[in-house]
Order: sequence, then structure tokens, then C-alpha cells
Amino acid sequence: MTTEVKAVTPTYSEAFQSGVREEMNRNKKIFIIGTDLVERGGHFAQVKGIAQEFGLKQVRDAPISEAAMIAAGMGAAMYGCHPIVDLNFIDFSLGAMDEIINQAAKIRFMFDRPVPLVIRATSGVALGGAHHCNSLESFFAHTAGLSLAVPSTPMDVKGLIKTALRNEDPVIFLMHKKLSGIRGEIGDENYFVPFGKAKTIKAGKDAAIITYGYSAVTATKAAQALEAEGISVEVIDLRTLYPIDQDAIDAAVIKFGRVVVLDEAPLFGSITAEIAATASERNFKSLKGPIVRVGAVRAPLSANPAMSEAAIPSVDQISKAVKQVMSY
Amino acid sequence: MTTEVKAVTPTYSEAFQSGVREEMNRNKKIFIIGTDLVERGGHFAQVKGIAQEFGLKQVRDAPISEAAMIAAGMGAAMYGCHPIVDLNFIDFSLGAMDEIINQAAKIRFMFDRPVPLVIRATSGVALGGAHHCNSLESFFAHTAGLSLAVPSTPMDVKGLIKTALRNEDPVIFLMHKKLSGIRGEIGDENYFVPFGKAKTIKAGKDAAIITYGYSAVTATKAAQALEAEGISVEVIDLRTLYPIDQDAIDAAVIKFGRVVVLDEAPLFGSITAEIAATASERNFKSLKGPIVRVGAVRAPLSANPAMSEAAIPSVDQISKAVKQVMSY
Amino acid sequence: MSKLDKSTALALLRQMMVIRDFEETADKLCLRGKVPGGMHNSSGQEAVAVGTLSAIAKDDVIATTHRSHHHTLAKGYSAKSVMAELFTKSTGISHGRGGSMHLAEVTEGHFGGNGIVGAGVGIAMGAALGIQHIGDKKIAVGFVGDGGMNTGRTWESINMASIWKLPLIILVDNNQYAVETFVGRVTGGGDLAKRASGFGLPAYNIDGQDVLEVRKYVSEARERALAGEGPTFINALTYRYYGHNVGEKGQYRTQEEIAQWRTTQDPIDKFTEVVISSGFATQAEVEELRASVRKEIEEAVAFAESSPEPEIASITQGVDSGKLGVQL
Amino acid sequence: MSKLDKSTALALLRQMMVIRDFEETADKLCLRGKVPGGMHNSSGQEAVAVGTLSAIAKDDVIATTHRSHHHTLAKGYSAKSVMAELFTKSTGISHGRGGSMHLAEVTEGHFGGNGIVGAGVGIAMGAALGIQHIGDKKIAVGFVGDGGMNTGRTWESINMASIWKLPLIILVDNNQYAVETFVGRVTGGGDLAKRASGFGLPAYNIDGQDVLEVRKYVSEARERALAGEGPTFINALTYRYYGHNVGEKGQYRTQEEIAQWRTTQDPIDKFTEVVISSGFATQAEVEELRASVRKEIEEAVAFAESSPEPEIASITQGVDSGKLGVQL
Ligand SMILES: Cc1ncc(C[n+]2csc(CCOP(=O)(O)OP(=O)(O)O)c2C)c(N)n1
Ligand SMILES: Cc1ncc(C[n+]2csc(CCOP(=O)(O)OP(=O)(O)O)c2C)c(N)n1
Ligand SMILES: [Mg+2]
Ligand SMILES: [Mg+2]
Repeated sequence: MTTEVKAVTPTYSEAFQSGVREEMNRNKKIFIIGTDLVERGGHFAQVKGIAQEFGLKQVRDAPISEAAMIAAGMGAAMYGCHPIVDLNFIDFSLGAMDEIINQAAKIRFMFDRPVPLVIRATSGVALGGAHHCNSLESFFAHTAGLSLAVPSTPMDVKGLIKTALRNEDPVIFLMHKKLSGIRGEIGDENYFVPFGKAKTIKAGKDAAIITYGYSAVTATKAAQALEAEGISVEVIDLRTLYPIDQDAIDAAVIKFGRVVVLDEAPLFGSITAEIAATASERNFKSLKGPIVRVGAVRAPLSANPAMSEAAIPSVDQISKAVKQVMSY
Repeated sequence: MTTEVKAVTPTYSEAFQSGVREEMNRNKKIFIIGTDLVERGGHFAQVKGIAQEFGLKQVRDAPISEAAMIAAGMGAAMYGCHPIVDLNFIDFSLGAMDEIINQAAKIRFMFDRPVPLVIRATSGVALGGAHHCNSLESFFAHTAGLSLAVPSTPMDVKGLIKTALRNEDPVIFLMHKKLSGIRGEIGDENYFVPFGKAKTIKAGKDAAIITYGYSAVTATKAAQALEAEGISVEVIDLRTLYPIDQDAIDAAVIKFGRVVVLDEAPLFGSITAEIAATASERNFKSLKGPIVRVGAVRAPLSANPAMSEAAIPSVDQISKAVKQVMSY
Repeated sequence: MSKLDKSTALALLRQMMVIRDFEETADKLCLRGKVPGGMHNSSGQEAVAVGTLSAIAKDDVIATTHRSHHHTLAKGYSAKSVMAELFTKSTGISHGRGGSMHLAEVTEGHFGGNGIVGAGVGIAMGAALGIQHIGDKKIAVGFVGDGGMNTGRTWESINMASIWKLPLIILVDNNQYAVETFVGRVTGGGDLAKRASGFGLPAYNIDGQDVLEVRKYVSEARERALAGEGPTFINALTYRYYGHNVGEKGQYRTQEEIAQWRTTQDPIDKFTEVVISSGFATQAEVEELRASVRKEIEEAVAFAESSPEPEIASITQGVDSGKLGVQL
Repeated sequence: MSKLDKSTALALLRQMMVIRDFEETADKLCLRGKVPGGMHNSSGQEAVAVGTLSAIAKDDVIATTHRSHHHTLAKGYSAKSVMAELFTKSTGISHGRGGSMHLAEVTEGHFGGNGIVGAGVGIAMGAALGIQHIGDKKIAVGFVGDGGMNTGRTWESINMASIWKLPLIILVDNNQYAVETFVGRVTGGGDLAKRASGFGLPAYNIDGQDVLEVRKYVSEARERALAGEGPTFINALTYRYYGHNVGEKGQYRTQEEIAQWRTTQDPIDKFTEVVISSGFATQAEVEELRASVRKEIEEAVAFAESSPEPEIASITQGVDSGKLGVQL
């Protein structure tokens, strides 16, 4: 008689580890730079054990020098390596913006040389206050030459990081803090998630919420709540913000004519504006009413958890937005 | 008999000088930091003669240390001064993004202390290639705590800088390279342009172009060309992007139902998306068809002038967009 | 600096005890979930804070780091208002918006803790510029960790202070680790004072466990600054007893190393000996002092516990003045 | 480094002459509007470029600054392809996309000029990391100006190279001015080698007008780098004869100072003397050399003039690979 052990599925962070390990096994030119990666495995255990397995040449603890870290990754990428620079929190990218926006993003265009560089960081609103909760998606998405992954599940984390590491473009890879511990299936060695392909994470009949990252979780909760009220909402997780799945967005507009676009960045000038504006422009006639955007208030985040939580979209707010598009 | 001498009106750069001088005369806490300001008067002569008039304490030549320049201005502003940090080109702000986005913008909210700081730079697409032509308006406009002026005339340069220097908020003050030499009237000592108030620079009957900066010039050219074809276009210059004149935008949507939003940033994720998305959401029913956005291609700029010019909206492209909204 | 007298000695000792008790108490409360987002315990580093803050004037400026409870308490803020801030309560020094990393009272010269490594020196440098510009007889102190010594912006600011002879002290609260990274592993050259002296300012490596030594060097640096002789760099060698963030252990240092510092280099023990041997207090009086400190911290906890949460509705208040839009 | 032989000596001399003639010719063409966006003339700085590039291998890496014609020509690129790039023609080394500031040929180890002061050292440092990671027997050289010595990122990169013992040479092309700012005015400490040595690497102040001295120091630094001994910092004192950008004069230095350098310190004159006194060439042969250089530059101009403009339609090509969206 054999006892069947139910395997625990990996976490979101472990999914990253898994994808990176697999790719490092086949490509010695992949290495990782960041602070406190070797022993600690990164602040979210995202590279735990990798230094021990691959050695100290493949995982380098850096000084707190974000500009130099990106420069190191970029120069090595230009030389022919495929570095992952782990910035820890995406907020710290603000100390390396020239390297990211002005240099890494533009080199391929200017010099006809690819920059196979992954910049990984946690993102999103959680505890930590104003300096650790910036939502900078719109900065990166707006920058020609950068691609931007914002996975919401372990499966997508692994599938997307593997795709990033098989390609040659600079990729900003944002993993939401609040998702670090969630568990789920991950694909095998041959499972890749392409950039620019959204995923319907909940099917629906009446309206669509287009979103990404942790907001996909909130949106799903809202959709479930609305189900009880007889409103069937589709939740579309974009998974990457550039390239963006314009086809999926167009299809949602055409199918439902009622669309909510959601994220947790301050609303004014967030990437939801791009999504809504372009969707409206492309399929205006399909719209039963305006696309409704939901985002955070225009304010820095507070350390107080209730204040911080209140700043970003709640299930209620999302439900209200859906009801608004249902009212057309 | 007296000979009337027709005075030459001041340039866009001189308008800045004029506003700064007037305010420096009344407020000794205003001073200016930047590279090559004292002798040269800045790369666009924007502070020419001010060091000579006010002394070397009021105009400081800095090392090439953008992060420290902003930190210097921010700390001094917190202390009670009202510094102007002249970054030369806005591209160089990328080396000081943490100071701008994470620090200066958030201090008032977090610490209940104003940061009366003006960050001046030239912006816009002109000669100079990829590193000197970033359009970063959407970064700053998206950041809670920052205000953003984008004047297109000498009159507005002076009126807006004077308003900025009488207030206590951190202001990003962008002066378009291609406008440096244009001339026009400027207001007197008591003329102030409030932030968040757009200006109709050409009245029209059929449709509106909402824009700012150098695009206001291109838009006006397009409007003139369209006039000949019997299309009467209103051109609205926003003058500041945050606060933004939502009333003026709403009024244009309601009045015309045909709106083009224009700037020269790469279209994807530009501030035009925010303008179009919010305008659509607020007054959807007034729209005769979708708001059409016009912007630059998604690519770094080239040094080659024709390539660079081709990347940003032309008079023809703008006219085409207007014709499209006229076709509804 | 005059010879140590009894009341000063007891004040220094008591202040160090307050910090130690505060930190150890807060640490436990943090483990019980009372400090949202965690906190950085400064136990072991008391002499740096107390030596520095006791040598400067009440309205001199400081700007500091993510690890700043000790600096804040030593600047004279009550354990109540600091503890309440850790609890993110409305009675906290930053009204619950800041939390443990963002303690500030700018009107009184506390220009804030900081979530961003290396940002504090820049802000202090800016304050020093403000002081110099206005002509006040004050100085500013910028605290930075050993880890922060590898951020480029810090050196930009040190250079700026050096060439402009700003009244600034750069105080390295050098606890030898940045998270889990030993300073020697990431600091080229190893000798921070030597590094600094290359930027043209007096620079010292000192014993950060000796409150009197710290006090002496800071006092002399302050005199130089007030005399217009510019900035001083002080690298104070100290040690952090607890993990980087509360609850963290790690294998990056041995228990022996910690024990060695605790038993032979403890700043409070060392100074207690001085106090007793100088005849300023008996062992019993020292114990009384400790008891009074205990009471103060207990009251602080009670105060923090019983304090109200901030108003949630305030989350959009104070972002900017709202006055830029007013016609002047 | 072996003793100077005739063919090497003549090659060094000729290369310096090529640079001088190129720059003076391009300068005049620029004044005639042939170089869009202007250019930074390196006349006077030939020995730094030629001394450095002659001491490293053809496939060693360089990354440089906005002033980099001399480095590029000395790396072996033809005057034709550089001149054509200044003209932003399709035959230019960066196909007209880069222009004067963005000369590059990454596949051959020219990692580019740069529009951003201080960015080049970081990119070279990254390349050195790539070299070390892959285990190649190469080195990288990062050029930086005296002005760039005050950008924080440069010191972050120097530190990183120091602790990781990267095969890097930091080469300060110290022409003593940043635009109009004398190095002594903005450089705390004044001694750049001393500054650098504080970061733990061998550092030298050398005579940048003596091509053999530059060659010797670079050669030795290269040997150390190849031996795994890490980076070297070389501050080469030189002088720029023309304005910062073409056509600029300014009052920031005296005509006497320029004349003094030109007449007593000219690198070509000085080395010509060596060549003649060593018996490698007669004065007549030197003139012949100069004539052959003249011809080469004339041909380069003709080539640039007659070359086609880049395809305007290409402005969106090469921004990214476009392959991230492909399912693997
Ligand atoms: C720019 C930046 N990079 C990284 C971090 C993450 N981080 C927070 S504290 C810390 C270590 C700081 O070490 P040190 O300066 O020595 O201060 P200590 O914690 O020892 O007081 C790091 C890496 C940060 N907050 N900011
Ligand atoms: C980050 C940044 N700040 C400012 C500038 C504007 N700028 C271009 S060149 C230059 C002077 C550079 O001086 P130096 O490093 O000595 O180089 P040189 O021009 O003397 O070769 C300045 C300030 C820039 N390009 N990048
Ligand atoms: Mg430390
Ligand atoms: Mg120079």
C-alpha cells in the first residue's frame, strides 16, 4: 500500500526560482545581481538557494548602488550575457532611471545591439509606506524599448520569466508584494507564457474588468460578489503591459460594450488611461457607455494600513464601477 | 516731436528671466542652482545676467550632480528657501528621479511641510537625438505631489513662473527647446497665470484640438490649414498638465463632441491618454465619435533631423485627425 | 567642548537607556503585530545617536535613514510620539502617515527618516544650503549607514557640501552591515574616512561606542561648520544587536560576534562605568535611572495603544497646497 | 610595453593628426550646418585617445562620452564612417540614428558615446563584468570627463569594479572644463586620483599631452586587469582648444591660457619632436604624413556629403525584437 502525498504547489516566489533555475541550467550567460541574494535569497526568497546551486559567479551580492547595478547588467547584456538585476523594490529603480529609460531602453534602436536584461522587482501597494509602494508601471510602459511583465499567478511568473530569458529585450519584471506567498501550479520546463497575451481568469457574460497584478485578485473577488447579484463579469488579466494584448482588449469591448479598467496606481495618468483611451478610440461604436477606470487616489501612500488600503480600489469600488457600466 | 521706438518683444527665455528677476527682487529666498548659469546664463540664456545682478549667492554654478542639485533644492526648500533648480534638459532629471518622485513630491503629504521648489528644464523634441529629447510629461503628471507647467508663449512663461514662485508646491517647469527664441508680449509685474487654467489660442466652431507646448504651434498651423478647407478648429493650450483644466476639457467635449488630443510624446501611455480617457468618461454622451489622439511613434528619437521630425506629429497628421473627428 | 559635568553625564546615559528600552520594547511589540510594516531596531547604536545629537543645538537640522528611532529620540522627541508613530497612530510624530521609517518634524529641524538608502545626506546637505543662504547660525547633520556609503548620490552631496563649504556633518552610523551584507564585502578601499577625504573635507573614523568620543568629534565639526569652514565627515563604528528588520536572524554573522560586541563594546555599559567611576552616580542610582526610563517607555506604549487611528478620510489631504490654481 | 619602434611611432603620430584634422574640418562643416545638433570638438585631447586606444587590443571594449570622435577614430574606425555619422547619414557608424554624441559599433567593442554625462563608465563596467563572467581575455575602458567625475553613478561603478576586481580602466579625459566650469571650482579635494584611491583601486594623475605616458599607464593597467587584479583609475590632464560645443566661445578662460596650452603643450607637436629626434621621420616626412591625412579627411567629407540619408520609414524599426510575443 502506498501513501499518496499531496504535493504542495509552489509559491509565486518559488515559481520565479523555478523558471530562473531551468533557464540558468541551459544558459550559463544568465546571472543575477542584487542586494542580499546569496544567503538570504532576496527579500522575497525569489532566488533562494540559487547561489548555493550555481555558485557565486552566477549570483552576485551588490553594494547598494542601483544605478551601477543596472549599468552592470546593461553593459554585460551588451557584451553577450543575459543578466537579471534584482532591484528588490521597484521604488529603487528611481535611483537608476537614466540607466533604464535613457540607456538600456534605447541601445537596440540606436546601436542595433540587443540588451538581453531582466530587471526584476517587487511592486504594488502593501505595507511599507510612501517610499516602498510606488506604482511605476506607466513610466516603463510609456518607454519605447522596454517590455513589462506584471504576472498575478505562479504559473504566469514562471512562464513569463522563462520567455523573458529566452529573448533578447530588456524586460521589467514586476512581482506584486501581496502575491509573494500565494501558491499554484506552475508549468514544466517547456511551458512558456508569451508576452502580450492576456488571460481570461474568470469568464462572464455581461461586462469585463481589464486589469493585472494584485488587482486581478480584487477584481475576481468583486466579480464573485457581483455573481450573487446576478451580474456576470469577465475578468481579464493582461499579464504584460507592454506588449499589451490589444486584441483581447478590443474583443472585450466588442463583446460586452461595458468595460472597467482597473489597477492600483494613482488614477491620473496611470496605464489604465492608455488602455481606456485606445480601446475607446478603436471600438467606440461597440461601447454602450464610457469605459470606467478605477485606480488609487492621487496621494502618496501612508504607513497606516487602513489609510494605505483605503487609497487603492476596494472590492466595493470595483463592484460599483461594474454596476455603473451595467447601467448603460 | 518724439520718435516712437517700436520695442522688440522679449523672447520665451527672456520672459523667464523677467519673471524670475521680479520675484527675486521681492523674495531673497529665491535662488537658482544649475550648471553653467553664472557666466553663460544657462544653455538657453534663461537666466542670463541674473548672477551679475543678484550676486553669486543667488545663482550657483553646480557640479554635474543632478541628484545632489535636486536634493540641495529640496532640503533648502524644506528649510524655508524657494530654490529654482535648473536641470538644463529634462532628460537629466532621470538622474534625480528618486529625489523628485520619491522625496520632493511626497514630503508635504508625509511631513506636513511644503517644498517650495521649482525644477526648470527644457523639454521637447528638437535636434540632439535620443538622450536629449525624452518627453517625460506623463511621469511627472502621474506623480502625486507634483505640479507641471508647459508654457507655449512668453506671456505664459512669465505668468506661470511668477505663480510658481509665489506658491509653495514643487513645480516642474518645462520650456520647449523649439520655443526658446520666439518673441511675444509679457505681462507686467502683477500679471500671473494660474495653474490649471487652459487658454483658447484659436477659437473655432467645429472641433477642438487640446494640446500644450510646441504642439500648440503645430496645432495652430493645422487649424489654419483646415480653415482654408472650411473646417473651423478651436485650439486649446492647457498650459499646465497638473493641475489640469478639466473644466475647459469638459467644455470642449460638450461644445464640439469632436476632439483631438495632441502632444509629441510617444503615444502609448502619454498624458494624452489621461486627457482622452477622462474626457470620454465624463462626457461620453456629448461625443459624436471617439476622441482621437495624436502623438509620436514608439521609438527613441534619431539624430537625423528628418527622422526625428517624422517621429512626431506633423501638420498633416493633425489635420487628418481633425478630419476624422469631423467625419462622425 | 567643556569638561563632562554630572547633569550632562546623567542626561547622556539616560538618553541611551531610553533608546535601548524603546527599541527592545518596540521590537517585541512589532513581533506581536503592533508596528505595521516592521521596524529597524537600533539597539547597540545608542552612542552614535546620543553623542551626535547632544553635541548639536536643538534647532540644528538632521535628516536620517530607515533606522532612525535613536536619532529621533536623541533629538528630543518623546518616546510617546515616536512609539505612536510606529503604531501609525494619529498622535505619532508623523500622524501615522510615515511609520517607523518616516519620523519627522520639519519645523523643528527633523527633516525625516527615509525609506531610501542614501537620501538623507542629500536632504541634510540641502538644509545646510538653506542655512547658509539665509545666514542662520545652525548646522545640519545627515545620517547614513555603511550601506548607504555606496550610493552615488551620497557622494554627489558630499562633494557639493565640500565645494560650497556648507555647514554639514555627514555622520556614518556604521553598524557594519547592510541587511546581511558585511561592509567589508562591498566597500572598495575599506576606509571610509579616506574615501571622504578624497572629496576635500576633514574626515574621521571614530569609535561609535564611545558617546563622549562621538560627542567630541561632532562638537568640533559643528564649530568648524559655524565658522564657515564647511562640512566634516565622521564615520562612527558601531554594531547592531538585532536583525536588520524585526524578527530577522540569518547566518551572515556569528552569535559569537554579536556576543563579543554586546559584552565588551556595549555603549551603555561603557558609559555607565564612566559615570560611576567619575562619581556622578552610584550603581543604585543608575538602576533608579533605568527604572524611570522603564516607566517612560511603558507610558509611551500605553499612549500609543490608546491613541486613535488617523482619519481615513484624510488620505488625500495635504498632497499639495491647492493654491497654484488661484489667480494672484 | 616594448620600446617605441618606428612604425608604432608613425602610427601614433598619424592617428593624432587624423583626429586633429577630422575635428577641425568637422568644426567648420558644423558651423556651415552640416552636423545636425552640433558637435564637441576634441582638438587638443588627441594624446589621451591615441595613447589609450593604442595600448589596448582591437576587441577590447570602450564606452565613452558626448565628446568621443577622438576615441572612436583611435579605436580604428574610419574617418568616413565617423564623418558620415556626424552628418547623420545612413552610412554613418550608427546609421544616422546616433549622430556626433552616439558613435558606436557594439559588436566590435565600441559600446558607444553617450548624451548623458557619467553614463559611459557604468556601461564599460558592465562590459567588464560580462568579460569576467564569460572568462574572456579582454578589458573595458570607460572614458569620462572631469565634469563627469561629480556624477554619483560614476563612483558607484568605480566601487563595483573595485570590489569585484573587474577588468576595467576608468580613463578621465580631463580637459579641465565642463562646458564653462573649471574643474577646480566644482571638484572637492581637487585631486581625482586621490579621490579614486579611496575606493580601493590604483589611481594615477598623468600627463594627458604625452601620448607615450598615456600609452604606458594604460598598458600597465591592462596587464593588471588581465591578470585578475582589477580596475585602474587614470586621470589624464589635457586641454580642449575649442568651445564646449562648436561655435561657443565664452569668457570663462583667457585667450592666453588657450595659447599657452596650444604652443607649449600640444600633444601632436610634442610627439612630432620625439618622432624626429628619435630619427623615425624627417620634418619633410612628417609633412607628407600630414598631407596624406588631409587627403583622408577630404575623402571622408566627400563620402559623408554624398552618402544617402537614412530611410525615414525606418524610424520605428529596431526598437525591440518583436519576439517576446511569440509562443515558445
Ligand atoms: C536605494 C535603496 N536600495 C535598497 C534599499 C533596501 N534596503 C533598506 S535598508 C538596506 C540596508 C541599509 O544598510 P545601511 O545603510 O548600512 O543601514 P543600516 O540598515 O545598517 O542601518 C537596504 C539594502 C533601500 N531602502 N533603498
Ligand atoms: C547628466 C547630464 N548632465 C548634464 C549634461 C549637459 N552637459 C553635456 S556635456 C557637459 C559637460 C561635461 O563636462 P566633462 O565631463 O568635463 O566633459 P567634456 O565636455 O569636457 O569633454 C554637460 C554639463 C549632460 N549631458 N548629462
Ligand atoms: Mg549598516
Ligand atoms: Mg571636461
